[in-house]
Amino acid sequence: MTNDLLAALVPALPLLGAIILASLRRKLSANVAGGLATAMIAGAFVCSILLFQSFDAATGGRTVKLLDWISIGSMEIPLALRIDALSLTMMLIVTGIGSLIHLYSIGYMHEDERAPTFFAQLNLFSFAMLMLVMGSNFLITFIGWEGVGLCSYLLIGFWYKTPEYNYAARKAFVMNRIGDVGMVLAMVLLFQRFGTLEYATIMNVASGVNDPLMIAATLFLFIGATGKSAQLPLFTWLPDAMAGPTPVSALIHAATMVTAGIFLTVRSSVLFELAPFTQDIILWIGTATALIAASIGLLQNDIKKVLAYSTVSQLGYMFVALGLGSYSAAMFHVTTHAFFKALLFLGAGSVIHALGGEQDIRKMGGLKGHIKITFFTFFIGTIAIAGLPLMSGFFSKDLIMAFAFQRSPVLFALLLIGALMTTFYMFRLLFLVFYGKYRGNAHPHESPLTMTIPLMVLAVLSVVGGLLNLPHLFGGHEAMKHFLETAAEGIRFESLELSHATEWILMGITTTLVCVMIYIAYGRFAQKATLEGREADMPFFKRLIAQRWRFDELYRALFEKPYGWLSTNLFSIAEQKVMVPIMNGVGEAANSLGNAVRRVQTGNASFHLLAMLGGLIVFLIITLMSN
Amino acid sequence: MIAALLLLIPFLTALVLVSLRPAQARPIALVSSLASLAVVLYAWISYSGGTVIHYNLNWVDAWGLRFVVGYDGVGLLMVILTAVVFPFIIGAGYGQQHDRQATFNGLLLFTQAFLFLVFLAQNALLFYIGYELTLIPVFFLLLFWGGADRRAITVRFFIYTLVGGLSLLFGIVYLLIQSGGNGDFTALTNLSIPASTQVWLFWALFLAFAIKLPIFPFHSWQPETYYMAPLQGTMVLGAVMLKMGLYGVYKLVFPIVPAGVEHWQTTVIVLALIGAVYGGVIAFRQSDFKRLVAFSSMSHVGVLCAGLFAWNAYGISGSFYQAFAHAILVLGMLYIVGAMQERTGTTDMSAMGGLKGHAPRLAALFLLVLVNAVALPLTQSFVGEWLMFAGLWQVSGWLTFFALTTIVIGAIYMLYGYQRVMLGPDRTNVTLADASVRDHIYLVPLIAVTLILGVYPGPILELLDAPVQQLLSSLSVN
Amino acid sequence: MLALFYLFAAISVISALIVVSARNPINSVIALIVCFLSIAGHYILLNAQFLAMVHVIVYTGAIMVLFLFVIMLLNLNKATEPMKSLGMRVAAITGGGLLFITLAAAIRHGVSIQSANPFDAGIGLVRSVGHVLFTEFLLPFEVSSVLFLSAIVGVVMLAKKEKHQPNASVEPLTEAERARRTA
Amino acid sequence: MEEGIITAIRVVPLDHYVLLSFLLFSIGAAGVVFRRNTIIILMCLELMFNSVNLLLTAFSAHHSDPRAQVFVFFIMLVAAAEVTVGLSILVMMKRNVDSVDVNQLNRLKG
Repeated sequence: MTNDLLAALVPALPLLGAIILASLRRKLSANVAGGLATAMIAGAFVCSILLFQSFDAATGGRTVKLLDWISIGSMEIPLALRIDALSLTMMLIVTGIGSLIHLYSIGYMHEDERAPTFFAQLNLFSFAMLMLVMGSNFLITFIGWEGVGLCSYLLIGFWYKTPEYNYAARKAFVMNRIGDVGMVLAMVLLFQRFGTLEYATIMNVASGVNDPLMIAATLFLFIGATGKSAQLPLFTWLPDAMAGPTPVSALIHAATMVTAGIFLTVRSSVLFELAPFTQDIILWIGTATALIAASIGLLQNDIKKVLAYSTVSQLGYMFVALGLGSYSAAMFHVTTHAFFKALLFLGAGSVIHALGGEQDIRKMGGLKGHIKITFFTFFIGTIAIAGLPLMSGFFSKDLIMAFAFQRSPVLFALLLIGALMTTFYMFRLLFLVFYGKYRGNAHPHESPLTMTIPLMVLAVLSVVGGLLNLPHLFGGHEAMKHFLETAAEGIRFESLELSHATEWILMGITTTLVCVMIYIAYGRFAQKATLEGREADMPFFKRLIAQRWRFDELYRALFEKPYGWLSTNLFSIAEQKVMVPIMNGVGEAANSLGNAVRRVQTGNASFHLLAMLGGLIVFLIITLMSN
Repeated sequence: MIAALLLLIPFLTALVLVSLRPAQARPIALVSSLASLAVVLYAWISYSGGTVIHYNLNWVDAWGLRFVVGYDGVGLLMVILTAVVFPFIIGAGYGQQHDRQATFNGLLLFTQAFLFLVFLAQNALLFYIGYELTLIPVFFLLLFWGGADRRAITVRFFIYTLVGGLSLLFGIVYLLIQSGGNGDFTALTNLSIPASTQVWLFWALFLAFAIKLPIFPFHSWQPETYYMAPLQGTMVLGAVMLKMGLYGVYKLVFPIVPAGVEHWQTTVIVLALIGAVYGGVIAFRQSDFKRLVAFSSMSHVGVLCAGLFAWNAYGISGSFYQAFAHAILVLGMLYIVGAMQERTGTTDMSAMGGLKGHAPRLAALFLLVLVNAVALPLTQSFVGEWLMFAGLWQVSGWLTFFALTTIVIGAIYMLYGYQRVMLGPDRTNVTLADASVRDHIYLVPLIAVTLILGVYPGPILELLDAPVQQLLSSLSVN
Repeated sequence: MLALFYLFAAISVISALIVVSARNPINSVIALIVCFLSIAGHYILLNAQFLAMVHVIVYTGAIMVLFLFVIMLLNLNKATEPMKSLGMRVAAITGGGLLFITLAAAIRHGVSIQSANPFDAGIGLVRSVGHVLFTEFLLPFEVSSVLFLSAIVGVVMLAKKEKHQPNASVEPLTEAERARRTA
Repeated sequence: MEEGIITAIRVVPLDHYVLLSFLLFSIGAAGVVFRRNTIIILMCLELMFNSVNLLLTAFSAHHSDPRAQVFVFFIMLVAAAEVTVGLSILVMMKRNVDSVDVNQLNRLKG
């Protein structure tokens, strides 16, 4: 009972915070609002920890029903929460990292006059994200799914006066919506097939079902996931989403919301296991995304854009893991990525804060002396994402790559290329920002304590995060994997069957090449600070990459322009030239009929009298005939 | 008693307003509509399922016209809708300065009385009489208080609707002949009409509703009329009048010509969805706020109609649930239009932009209305849309996909519209008033209804469940 | 009796034809009076004494005098009326003939007019008519007074000369216009 | 006496009266169309009224129903009212357009 209350409190607290803040947003100061918002999410974090402690993995999970929601005929969809290993993991990530980012935002947003609104939206986001991960059926997850989309829209367009930001916000929402079409299709399909949307029931019934419909269902789910998790072809919104305040980028567009797609896939892992075809598609889309996004990251000059492409690329890795059927590896990478990517974004935010809003790395440099804590924590984040040994990223990424090798060495090679690119662009970023000479003209200053404390906490987590799922190789027992397995009834996650020797060799290759990459980057960027010139001067292929493979232009030409053209012309041609005249035709017909009949009304009384007489005769004859 | 009150309260008040023209016309109209609302709420509370018949009197026997009034769950929902909507419409007029207040509000109340008649009628001819009667006050509302070019547009609207009404009358007369002059719905439902007849009779009956709704090729009267009509007139048209079409299909088409429905089902769904996509795409580039709302309404109604013609429990109940949501939505959107018009003096969005800086509260209210428009979960629209999609899926996966594109299209035009009005750099150069207490009084209850019924749709779904099941089971028996 | 009927019938038909064809309105009026008197004769043949009396008083005594009066008043007693177009005249005669043929055909074929009631000689007397009039039709009888009242008011309104408000919509015709219309 | 009246009535068959009144009616109707003088048209109307009166009376006598005669009485009432109104309109017409020709009254055109 107390646990049920706790479970309900987890999403309720941020919601309450959001409502209070939204209604009192004019009256609260930035700090009070921030404090309240942080307290709410921290409260949710505490509740999550309490739930986690009292959770018995052996029982598999519980459903907490709050309310009847949509129930009509044979459709019963309650508002219910599910507490099991998977949702607990996600809850801890969302509330834990969420608390840190809320705390950080107090410092980051303290000068913004709309800070209370910001915190309200941040809290609302936390609520939605928690609904997403805690929902006991697809439709509850969908509440969160759409809710995070809305909050993402609001927060990206937080500074609403800039049209580009608004455009970015709309783009994010619409692209997410395209994914949602897939999600809804999957839901109606599953509902039709199983008569329910409860995860527990579907997973129980579905395991062992051999049904081609499952391929369709999982493909639809995956379309939903590509939208939310920024995979090919729906990834272009994420880099643009960096228009929002940096804590938003950290929380929504790195640590939590974008992992919703991975979460959903893991949630429905039973279904995906029934559809190997979908798994293959996921695998290859993940790989392609990882590589393309990483390559774009190589040439970006905006500190947040680099991190954004890095995020897309890392999400690609997670999907590769999903495609390989190693759901625990994906979740492990979700966790560690949440740590170090949040750290990196917050660090970037701290840099931006220090430089008074500057985001172009060509105007940075030599900052390590000015902002020491930021530099140190950013450095840890960088080596974590690059996967230097014993960092959290090392364990999680290597696990995925080991699984990839188990499937195919080619896949491993592709992922290795991606990892090397990741190392290169991350160290390029690190060196250009913190090393060399300062190239800007602001006065860098260290951020306040509310901002640096989250950095330090996240730095520690980025280092030790690997312990969560320490592989056998290092004396661990894959704790996270076993924990998560309790959530997915009926299947066991794929486990690694490579020999230890092979694993050592793979690790050695990776680590060596990564170190080589760091050395090259050091030479190019730390010692000389090689800056990219104008795009027009670049060779074709390089320019293509610098222009983000021209995806945005492609979409604009393929979809946005024709859509606008269609909208204009449907109105001016189809509607005004065809439809309206047809309607007018009806009126004209009545009009001309009236005109024709009007002639009869000569106004001549004799004629009318004669007509009357004629009518009388006709009427009489008709009566006579009918008798 | 309830039926008599519902019909008489608005009708008598309207008579008083039109004939005596008291100075305090609006408050009187408002009180009258609130009284109707109270009666309806009482009816809702005391409703315990089944079809309730309040009066069953002979009127003109020879034509099969009998005064049979009552309601089932669906009818009650429509009555509730009418009762909920009118106080808002009358009240929302406080910002609108009309001359001849008494006549204006009197006409609104006449409309309400006739709408009640439509939704309460259990006799086909009585239904038809109410259906056509509603046109008369609306005609005068549009003609006297409309915007530019109102004569031509009103006459077009009138003729177009009357053409539909004529075909409906023809269909009803045919049915009356078949049933030996008994026009009660119960009697018409029991007719066994040959399938080949039903195939054409379907259109005779449906054409009027198709125009009223409107669905795709019959829609052209709608955008211009919405645009030209006075704000409250548009509210009446969009929030309740078009629901008559929906209700008519449920009452007059589904149970009476099931074979016809079966024959034309796919056609109608396809047309409705073409309309939904067509309207949505056009809405994107509209520069006028009111036209945007008009086309968005058309898009929503397309989906509504498709859901209805999914012709199964989820589709029909989803459609009616969404009908309620759509009414609330239309009111909200139009109220915002009115609020913007009041502030900027125009409905042209190219003259707006960046208003959020001046009116953050209004922007927030707009956003909350908009959330319903794009059918985010936990709003009323989502429940309706989900049920409709679940229903459509049973008909065809492709059509469901087609219908689902509207959620993307809807997001595109709604957010773009919001951006053009509220976001971006400030382009008005004048200080505008933020949402006033009055705006809050009207919009907050709407938003509350939206959210409450989005989280807890039970009471309304309960109303819909039994009659829809009954309709479907009676069809499967036949 | 039959001979008497034919006599009256012949008088009424011939005088009716004179009414229609006479060029001078005075002649028409006289012919119509003759016609009405012959119809009164028919009434007597039918033993409808009350009606015969009322008929002579109302029609011949009041209405026809009124006609004469108006003709005199307006100075219409000249045969100035132009004829209608030939087509219209032919149409009128054909129409009248057709109407008669159709009506006659109606009673020749199908429409039964024979009575089922036993004969009662007293129904045309003042007593029986008055009895029905003042019992069954009392209300219409009273209401007819309202009809007369409104007729009186209407006549006064219509015949009164409008001095200050010349009717704008009916402007006096020019000579040319009248000639055109008359032609 | 009474028997005599009855036979006197029955000597003339009902058909004859019907045909006679039809004939008068047709003549009246033809006259209405035939003539242009409004006053003559009014007279033709009276003729038509009377043919109907005759018909009603004949039926009344042959069917032994006094109510038909009451109707005749009412028709006379209405005819009297109608004639007064009609003639005053005629006076108006004469005064306004200085003619009693119906062809002058062609402003009813749609």
